[in-house]
Amino acid sequence: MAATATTLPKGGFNFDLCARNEMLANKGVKLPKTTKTGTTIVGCLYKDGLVLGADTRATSGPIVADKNCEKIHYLAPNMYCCGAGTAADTEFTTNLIASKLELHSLATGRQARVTTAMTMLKQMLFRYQGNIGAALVLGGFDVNGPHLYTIYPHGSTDKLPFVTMGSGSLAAMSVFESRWKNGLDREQAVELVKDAIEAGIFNDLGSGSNVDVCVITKDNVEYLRNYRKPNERQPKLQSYKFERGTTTALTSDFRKFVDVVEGDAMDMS
Amino acid sequence: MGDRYSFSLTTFSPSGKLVQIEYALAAVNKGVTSVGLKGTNGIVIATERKSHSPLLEDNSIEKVSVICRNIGVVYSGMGPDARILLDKARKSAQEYKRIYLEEPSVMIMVKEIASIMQEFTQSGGVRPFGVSLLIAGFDDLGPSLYQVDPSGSYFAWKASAIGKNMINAKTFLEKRYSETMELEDAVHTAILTLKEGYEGTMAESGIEIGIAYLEHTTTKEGDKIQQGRFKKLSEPEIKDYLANL
Amino acid sequence: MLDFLDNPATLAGANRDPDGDMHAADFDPVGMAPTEFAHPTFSVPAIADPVAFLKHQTGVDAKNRIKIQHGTTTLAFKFNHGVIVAVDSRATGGSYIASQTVKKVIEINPYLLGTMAGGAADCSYWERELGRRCRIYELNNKERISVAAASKLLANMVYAYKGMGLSMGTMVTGWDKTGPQLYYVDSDGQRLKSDLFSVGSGSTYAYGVLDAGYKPDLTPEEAIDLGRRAIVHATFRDAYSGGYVSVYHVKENGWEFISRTDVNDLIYQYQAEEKPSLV
Amino acid sequence: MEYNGGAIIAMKGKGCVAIAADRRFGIQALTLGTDFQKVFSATDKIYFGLAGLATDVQTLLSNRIPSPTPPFEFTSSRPIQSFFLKTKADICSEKFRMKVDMYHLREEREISPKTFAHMVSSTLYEKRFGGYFVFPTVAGLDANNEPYICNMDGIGCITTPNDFVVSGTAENQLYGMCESLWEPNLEPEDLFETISQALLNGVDRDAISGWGGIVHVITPEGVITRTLKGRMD
Amino acid sequence: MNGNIEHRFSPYTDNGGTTLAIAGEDFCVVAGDTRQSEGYLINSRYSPKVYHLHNNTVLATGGMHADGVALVKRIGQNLDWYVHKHDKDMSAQALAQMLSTILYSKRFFPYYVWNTLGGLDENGKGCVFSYDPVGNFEKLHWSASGSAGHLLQPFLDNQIGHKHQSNVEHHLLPLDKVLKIVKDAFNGATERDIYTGDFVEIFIITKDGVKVEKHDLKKD
Repeated sequence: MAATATTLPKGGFNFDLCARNEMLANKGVKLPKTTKTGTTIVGCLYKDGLVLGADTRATSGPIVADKNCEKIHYLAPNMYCCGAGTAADTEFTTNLIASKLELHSLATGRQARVTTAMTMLKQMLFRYQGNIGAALVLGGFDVNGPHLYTIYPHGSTDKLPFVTMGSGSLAAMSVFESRWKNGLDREQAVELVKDAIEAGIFNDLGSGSNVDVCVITKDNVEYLRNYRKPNERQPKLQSYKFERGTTTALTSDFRKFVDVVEGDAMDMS
Repeated sequence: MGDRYSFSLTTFSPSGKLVQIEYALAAVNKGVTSVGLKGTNGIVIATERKSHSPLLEDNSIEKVSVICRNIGVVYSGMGPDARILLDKARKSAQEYKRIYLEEPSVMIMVKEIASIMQEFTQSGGVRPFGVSLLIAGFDDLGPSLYQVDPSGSYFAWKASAIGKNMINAKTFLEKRYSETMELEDAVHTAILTLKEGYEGTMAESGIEIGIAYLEHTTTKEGDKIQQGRFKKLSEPEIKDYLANL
Repeated sequence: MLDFLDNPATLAGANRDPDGDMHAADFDPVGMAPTEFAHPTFSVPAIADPVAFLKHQTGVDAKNRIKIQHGTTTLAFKFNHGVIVAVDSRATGGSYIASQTVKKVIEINPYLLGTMAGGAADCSYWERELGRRCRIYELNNKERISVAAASKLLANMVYAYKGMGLSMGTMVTGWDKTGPQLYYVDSDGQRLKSDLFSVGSGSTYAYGVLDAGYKPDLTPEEAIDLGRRAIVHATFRDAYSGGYVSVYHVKENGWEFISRTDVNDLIYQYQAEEKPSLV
Repeated sequence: MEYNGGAIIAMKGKGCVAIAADRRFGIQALTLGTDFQKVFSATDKIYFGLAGLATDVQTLLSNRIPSPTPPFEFTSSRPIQSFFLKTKADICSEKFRMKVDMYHLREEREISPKTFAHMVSSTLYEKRFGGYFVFPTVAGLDANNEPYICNMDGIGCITTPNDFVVSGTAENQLYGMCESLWEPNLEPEDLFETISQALLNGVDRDAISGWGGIVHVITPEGVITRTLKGRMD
Repeated sequence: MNGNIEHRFSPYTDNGGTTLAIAGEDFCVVAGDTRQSEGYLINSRYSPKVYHLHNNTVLATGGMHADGVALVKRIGQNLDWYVHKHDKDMSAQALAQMLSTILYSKRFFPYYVWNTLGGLDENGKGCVFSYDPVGNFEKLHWSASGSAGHLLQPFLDNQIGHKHQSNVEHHLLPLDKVLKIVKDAFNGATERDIYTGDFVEIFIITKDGVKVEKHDLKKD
């Protein structure tokens, strides 16, 4: 794009710093940690559609980096995708595919199919040989009905009626294996997904905080952000507010904003 | 005289014109009329959907198109050329979104498209786009309507028309347009303007309308937000407008 | 003596029990047999290469790493009125500051001081052991041990464990029949005698200040101030030194504790002072 | 990150945000300067800090803050200051500043904190497989003076909590401090105390950050900038 | 490396958890969470790592649970021996030194344990001793260690030690205030450290003996 050449990069990865970073690593500079989502993410089909679920903890090593992050990503109006693994990878991969799907659906004039999204995702992940650390649960409703896929970082996929992923996947799967059956109604399915996520939240240290749920039906998506909050923090026993003047400042400066009279910039008359 | 300069796009005529661009405008002026109006709370763009033949599937023609969620476009002139531009515009809108995670402003999109069109007036081995565009969008600054011509020049308009019946349509708009009109009125006025030069009776399948407006939604966190949106009106919606004229 | 503890007194290597627990044969309530100069024993894992194991386990690549606390600036110098010892008080594990109040001068006995640099536990354990031996020497010989002999004892003890991962850089100082004495002993078995030492990660900075101001005929006040300033400037530059600066003065009648000051106050204080011209 | 050290916090208050950073510039154990700038302004109301490898910090950023009252300085570190803190014209590749300026010129409006954060994020992710060793923190007020804070890992994963964000080698210590000290709806002056106490006590347990601190509290009326008296060891 | 199995002797595992101790004028508080974990798994939600020793002292052990248990058993035996021999309880100071010697006796095969010992000194004042795995120790007024030790220590420096509070004179806090700080500290640590949670056990040592409180922490 001529006009944006100066501001917007072309897209795709840039490897300029690889050689430098290798040199630094050889000199003993430690490579930085990335934020991971240890994560419990799940999805299951029910009578009228499907339900996706996720916990909301992101970790950086043993530290909780984000207590209430969003792991159910938008892909298209009829499709959402839960992400586990390297948080930046799930975020950017789903954004990229959402962007491609939007173009695709503008070009075709139809809603994109879930299998299209799945194919785009697996092709992209396969191309990067697992180096993009995104493990995904993709769910959507298209002309062919509801679909639920898992996509692994190396690009392999599964299509199943109920799926789990992430470090809490075993805890969650035990709930599904014992209680999922064909033809659940909406309420039962949401309850089951909630229980599966909570199993991950409580039994897997990589998962925690709240339950996000997303119900996708033929013409509707219900994103129930923080559907359950089983881990509210207890109130503090005392306030740790400091008296003003507690901290010793060496210099102090106040930079007042200059008032801009409104309307100057965009007088349309 | 014109012949000596008309073959090379990039050669000025002694009078300082690039005649290929003027020819491109001529192509636009042969195209089907499109109009655009700005209301206080939105923009409407509209055009005729003309079938050359009763055998043609009407709904296979699309002249009002979505670029991205808050911006749409209508063209007059050569359809295939417009399609290329539309494609580039959509891609560049997505590129913008991938970086800023927000929809581009209308002006950014117009500049983008205009610069593509300009590039095709100054490069070797190409010809200008044979289209003029009316770009409608809604962003932080409110609704705005731009016209972009084959030369790559662009202007913001309160109301404008392009294509075959441009002069009559503009005269009509000058008479009927009021800055205080709301989107609903603007849609009516747009339809009336098109009707001026319309041959035969106007049916919902005979016109295309797109509107840019402010959508009120609730986020999943429960916050009420407003977002600029562009959408095409469906045939039943157009039918309602036609009925209420 | 904590003589019920497992055997601080059998011969080194003679009875390295694999499980690390007490054995009847090792249990020696007297704590003296066969000789008071025997080395204590330590449990060692029953594997082919225990040294490699420990090296790995304390290194950066270990999964469950044992971070042994490190860091330091210590210094000591002889002058006409004895020996000045000055140390900081910071202990770090990685970049984490584990303590800001470590006592890095070990008061071996009223006439002997040791300093601590390297592995904190290694220094305090072995210098405590040294104190025990010095006392036994005193009881056996009815006179105080010389600094030379004391430092040699320490050097010999840690030399027995050379290459096994001990980390100790210490200065042993005191006043004996021959006057003020200053030795440097480290875990490699090295033992040096000199007028001026600085040990630890901040030692280069301390040397800079010391060398600029050192002369043998400093007054005690000047010498104390020099030692203190050297530590303070080292704590400013060296990330792994800091906390409090403690100063001791070794005199003919034994050592005297001079001061313990927050280096931060001194940094601000020195900062406000007029700087001497360098030209 | 352990190569140069550093600590940065941003906190939300009542209609205001604050961002604080330590001032050490060091190479591993050696402290070279005590007036290193890690927080910069992108616009009047957006400040952002970069913890991480100093060379990358300076590649990506340079100062736009009109020079405040001269900070507390150690004479011994002056030569360092004049060497490293050159004027903006001297540093050729100030990536983010250029991007913000280009945005400003092209869009004819100020960038919002959120948009700015996404721009930074996508810039980092572009180098997903060989990135800058920086951990950006953004704090600002948007056009409606709504507080916004966020931080990112080295490849652009954004975290936008409602309370505070921390980064740097003292990250763990700062998490502990903020988790206990922070409370909602702090007025600018109270927010200053809370963020300062969190910073000063946090870096005192980290060997390679500290040596003073700087705090900016961004309010709808203006920006309070204060340098803090911290431990210099 | 290169897909080969590593044949390395690895006797250690980190079972996580956080401990802290604060000394007061005439009391000492030692606290630890009760979660015992390995990797992302919780082995036990209630597996105390803080032990009341016979002689009115309390030992908190972070790190590897098995090593902690073995160590505490060994200390217990030594304490019993001491009573048999001397017909009195070992003082906190003596126990502190003994613990250091025990830890150092395994200098080449260390206990994978971070200890904090709390008790009352010979004058009845609270005292805290903090250890590294090989026996370096120091008498302190407050100390936090274990998986969230880095998070809590500066908080205690600030709230118990009044560090950087220019308008506050340093003073020892009363027990009720200390307990509030301990509970808030553990709630904060639980928010951010995945290895800390489930319950916190708080041991309060006074001249009258040791009292234990147990409080809920978050379970995620």
